[in-house]
Amino acid sequence: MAGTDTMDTMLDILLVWLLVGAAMATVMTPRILWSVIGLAVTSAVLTILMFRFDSPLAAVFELSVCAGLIPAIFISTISLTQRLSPEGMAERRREKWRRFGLLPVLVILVGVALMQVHIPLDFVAPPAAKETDVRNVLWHVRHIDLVGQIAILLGGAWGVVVLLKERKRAA
Amino acid sequence: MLSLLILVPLAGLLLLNLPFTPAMKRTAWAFAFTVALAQVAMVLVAPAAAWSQQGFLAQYFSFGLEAKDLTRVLLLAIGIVMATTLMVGRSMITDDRQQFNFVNLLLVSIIGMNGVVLVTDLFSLYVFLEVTSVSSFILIAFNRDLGGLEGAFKYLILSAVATVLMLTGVALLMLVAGGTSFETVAAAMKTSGGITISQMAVGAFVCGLFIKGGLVPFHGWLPDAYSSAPAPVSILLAGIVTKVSGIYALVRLATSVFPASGAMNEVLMVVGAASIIVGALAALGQHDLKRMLAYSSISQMGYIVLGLGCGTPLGIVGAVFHLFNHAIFKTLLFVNSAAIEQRTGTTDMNRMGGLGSRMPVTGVTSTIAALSTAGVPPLAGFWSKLIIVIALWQAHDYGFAGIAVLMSVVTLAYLLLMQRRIFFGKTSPEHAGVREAAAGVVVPELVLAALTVAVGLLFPWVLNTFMLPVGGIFH
Amino acid sequence: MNESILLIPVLLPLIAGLAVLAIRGPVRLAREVVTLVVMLANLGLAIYLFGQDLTFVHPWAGVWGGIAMEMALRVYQFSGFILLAVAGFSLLVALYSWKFMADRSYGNQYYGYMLISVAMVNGAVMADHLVVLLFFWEGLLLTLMGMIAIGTKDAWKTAIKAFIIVGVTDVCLMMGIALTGWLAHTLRMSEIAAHPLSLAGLGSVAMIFMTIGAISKAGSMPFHSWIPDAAIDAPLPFMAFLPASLEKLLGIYLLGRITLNLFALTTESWVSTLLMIIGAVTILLAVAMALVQKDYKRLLSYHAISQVGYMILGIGTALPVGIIGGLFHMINHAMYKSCLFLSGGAVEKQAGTTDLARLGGLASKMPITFTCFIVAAAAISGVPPFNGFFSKELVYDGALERHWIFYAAALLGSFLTAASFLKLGHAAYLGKRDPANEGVKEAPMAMLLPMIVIAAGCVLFGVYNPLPLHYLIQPILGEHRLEGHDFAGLPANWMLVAATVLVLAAALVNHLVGVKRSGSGLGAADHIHHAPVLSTIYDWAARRFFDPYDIGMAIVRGLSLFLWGIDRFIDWIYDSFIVTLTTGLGWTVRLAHTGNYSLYIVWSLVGAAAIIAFLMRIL
Amino acid sequence: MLPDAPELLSLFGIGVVLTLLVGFYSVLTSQNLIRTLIGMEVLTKGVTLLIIVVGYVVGQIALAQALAITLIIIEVAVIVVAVGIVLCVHKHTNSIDTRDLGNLKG
Repeated sequence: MAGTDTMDTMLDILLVWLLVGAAMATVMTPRILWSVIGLAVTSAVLTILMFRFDSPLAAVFELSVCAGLIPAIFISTISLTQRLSPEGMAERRREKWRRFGLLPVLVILVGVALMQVHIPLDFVAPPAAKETDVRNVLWHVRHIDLVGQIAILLGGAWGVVVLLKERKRAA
Repeated sequence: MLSLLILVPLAGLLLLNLPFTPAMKRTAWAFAFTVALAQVAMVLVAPAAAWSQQGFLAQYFSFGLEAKDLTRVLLLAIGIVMATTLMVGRSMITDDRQQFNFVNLLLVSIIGMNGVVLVTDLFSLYVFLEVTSVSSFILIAFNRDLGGLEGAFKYLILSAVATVLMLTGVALLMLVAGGTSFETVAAAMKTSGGITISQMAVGAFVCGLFIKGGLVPFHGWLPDAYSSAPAPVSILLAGIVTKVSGIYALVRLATSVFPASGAMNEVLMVVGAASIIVGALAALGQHDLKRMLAYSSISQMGYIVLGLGCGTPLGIVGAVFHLFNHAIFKTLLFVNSAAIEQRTGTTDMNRMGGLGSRMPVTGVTSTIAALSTAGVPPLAGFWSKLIIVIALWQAHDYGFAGIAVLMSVVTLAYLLLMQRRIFFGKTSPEHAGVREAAAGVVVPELVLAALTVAVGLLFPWVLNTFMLPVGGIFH
Repeated sequence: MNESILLIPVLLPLIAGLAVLAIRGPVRLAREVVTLVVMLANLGLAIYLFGQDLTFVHPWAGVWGGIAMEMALRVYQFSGFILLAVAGFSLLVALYSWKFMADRSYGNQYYGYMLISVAMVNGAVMADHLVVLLFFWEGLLLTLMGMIAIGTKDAWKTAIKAFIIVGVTDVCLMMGIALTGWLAHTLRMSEIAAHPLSLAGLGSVAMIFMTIGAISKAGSMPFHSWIPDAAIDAPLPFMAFLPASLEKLLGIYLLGRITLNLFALTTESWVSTLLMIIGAVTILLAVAMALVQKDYKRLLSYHAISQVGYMILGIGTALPVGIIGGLFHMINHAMYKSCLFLSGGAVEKQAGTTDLARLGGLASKMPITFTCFIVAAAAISGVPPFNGFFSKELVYDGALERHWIFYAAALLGSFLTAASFLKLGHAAYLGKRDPANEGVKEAPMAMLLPMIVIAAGCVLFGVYNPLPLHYLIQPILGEHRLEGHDFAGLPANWMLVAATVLVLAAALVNHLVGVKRSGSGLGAADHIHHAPVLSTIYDWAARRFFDPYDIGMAIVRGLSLFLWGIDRFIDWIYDSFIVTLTTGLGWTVRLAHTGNYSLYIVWSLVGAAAIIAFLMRIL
Repeated sequence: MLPDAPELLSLFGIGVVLTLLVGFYSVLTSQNLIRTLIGMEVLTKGVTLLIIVVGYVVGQIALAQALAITLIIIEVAVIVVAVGIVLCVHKHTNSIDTRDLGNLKG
């Protein structure tokens, strides 16, 4: 989907703003639930961007895992942990601008500053990849990473077993 | 042949946990122990052929693994520390359910560490670092007490920061080099090593490794994680995890992948010196034994990075030799603290005293370890520190050499202070009935102490067979 | 006649002294007999050697820096004369102390040290190599300290005082010898004498250093303060033996050798004026102190110091008449001073005390001692027929020729000397007898004999003065220096003689006035003592303000306190400062770890930003 | 290297940096453990975007996708463990406040 120039750059800028806006929304909302939903939205925007960069497989993965699985985990955690009392929520809302007021200012400032900075890309461009299919890359080139992933998932499983399983005697 | 080092523990992990083999669960510890000892044996005895990549497995699993001399030293250390942790774990974790989980997590950890040490790809290095870290998080929080949880959470958060830094580094290096394997990056670095992007990438990646290695400005998590972890886990952490995930990667990348630049050496030296100073000073006034040993680890890690930073082959040899020695005597110190914790139930030095008469073996071995840490001849620590100081001297970094020597005096101070507060003086009433630690703890103590003394005495042999080839990393 | 005979005067008394020291137990008289025999042998040998010119050279310690180190002894006219004098006096004192030390417990130590001292003095006098001279010179220092220490119970303090004073000045002597050796490229005195060193530049410094060594041994002003204390504490024969005679002889002998052989002293050079000033000052101040003394022995000791002033003044004039006068005065002084001390010893032995207030009217009880005292006192005061008068006349002649101020000082010195001895004689021997010493008898013959002999010597050297001058003193200068003068016989300058007689008469009148005013012999000098200005100076002197030894000791104490402070400070640095610094730093570092993980993250990010910026060469 | 690489890189570079900024801000200032974890997630998003962009610009998109997928899986494992720890902390102190995790000090 390599678009024409002005139209695409506009789209890109919009997407970037959308991404940063969603991230800021996730962080600044007083209610934790909205924060998780904000995270899902950020993930969705990232997926769109990935499609824009024609990396569909990663996009689907991102969507299903980061927009689906992780928010689910967070929501279950929130339900397990104690809900904020109403006056706690009111107090949180009042406090919101005090604690997070600085963020948008900082973001705008840094954004403007980065526009001025120009990092020279004065290096010889590396050769394009011969292997274009993700599946082959993943299986043949990134062999060892799969083993790593298996190991880390097993580790994660053990984490759940060790941390959450009821033990006969209290730890 | 190399891939076995990763596949065997993985296979074992899977087999042990298949639902229909309850009998296998009891053999879990034995399996893990044999894996560790096999690794040690493989490094010491294996023929040269074993180290290459071919063999019938190769065509199925072309992992791109490689084991130069530096890796063999690390594998040996991993094997030794893993065996010690297993033995101490077995004698300290009585509940067999817990022990089974403990062993499994150790297997995950050994997969991760072997992976880190063997892999030749930046991203794979990151993956296996994460594997080791995840298993460490869980091991630290193993007892589910608030302290352990706090230590684990801090380590986790700082690891997340390290991840961000490292991945940014990898991404930018991919931009410059078009790939993430060591060869492509090294080649790219030779041509366009000096440009801003690659310097930024290298800086980011190295800072990620500093956090994993627990060097000074990035060391916040280390004392909390070590002191709050259960006894056998802190042995594993202090002994090898930080070294493999932090220092090994630094040595490997600084020497063969990233461009050897004066600025990078300067950074390494400054961070090393800062670690030595802050580590030693903070350790001086500690009350908690494990926290003091944690700060002592930071200080000794500083020595290693200082040696690495002076850029000469002798410096590298000194750094790697000190890394190996430190793995041995720091593990011994933590095993001693585990023994004390097992018997007295506390690691607060104020409440200890006069344990020397009741726990003679622990006393003697911890004295050996303390003296070796401080660099007292003829023990192992002395030789490696000597090489580092000589390397610094030859590289005309007199200031840093001065700091190294001066701080070893402070090291000797707080270690002897520790010895005095724990083992000498009158026994406090609450520890009257204390006996020597269990066999599972005493045996590793003796083995490690013997190893420290042996390395110290047989220093010429050790230097020639193991260490000098490491110096050959350059050519 | 091989030259090794020269070793005997050194070795014989030395071995005898060591033997006497080794004798333990109550072997009656063994010590005294051995000492007397050795002294006799020594005198005989000295007589035999007198007038001969023998040199004994034996290589000793190879060549150091081009200067040969060898054991060189030489007897020639000057050293022969001194050897003879030393042998004579030591024999007489040995005879005297036979009776005096009979009842003392430390007898063998006393005799041992005496014999060793004689050996050392013989060695020093005969030494032709400066280092050999130094070796014996230091040996004498040890025996000096030893003999003082065996005196009264707390005599060791004075012994240490003497040791330090003489020790320090000996260091100056050493430096002087080193400098001379370096300048002359040889340490053999005879070789240096061939062409004496000029006083330009370092030469004068070397001479000053060696002169300090010489005059301190002789006991002149700045280095004198141990002698009066020793008079009280040390056994009396010691005072007669060393400070009175041997030390003076040796000290002035070296001064003579320095001015005559080692350096070309001329009247113009500032060194001679310096010597004359020291001489004059010593005369005046010492005799002023002597005047007010209330103790027989202390009074005599101060006189010993002031008489040295005459010798130094004489030699300092660098004129033949002055030098001859100085040397002649040296031998005369040795005689009458030791005679006075011996008389003091006799009084102390018989009357049990030397405090003038408790003495008086002993003349009838101890007639011989009194007559010897009268002869010696007259000699020291410079009364005409006696030897003192002739040598003082020569010194006056030399001093006047140089400058009238020195002559005036010397004359005033004589006046005060005469006054103080009149006071001493009157208080001790004349006047009404104190009831306590009714039973006083004359001193035993053994003590009287030496006094009589010396007194006779004083008369002989006075009346027939060409004997000492022609045979003993004048050959020292040799013909070319004398320029044809012959100083023997009556003094040439009559005006000087008249002045001296006048001064003596004035002293007598002053004494009578003093006696009438104070009513007792002892108070004769009180009117001077309490004069307006003088009394304050006397008080200060009494409180030891002027004693260089005490000043030196105060400086040493201050210095040690200061160094002790520095040492404490350095200890403090290591013991507490560095320890607290490290623990403090440790505490602050620990404080920085607040346990809050976001702080740790901030550290990490700031660290990472710094490193990346540094690597990108921004920083 | 794509022709319009510099523009893309600079634009998305800013995007990534801002996302990282927001993520770090959240991790540093939040007093609720879950918000910290969410902050961590935002950081991961930023890094994933950076890898994809670089991959696209350099023409290594297949490799970039592989890395991204592996990265996502690893993050899942880490988050699961993190949530486990948070729940245990909650069991102890009945609150998920970061100030409870500050008593290991000195």
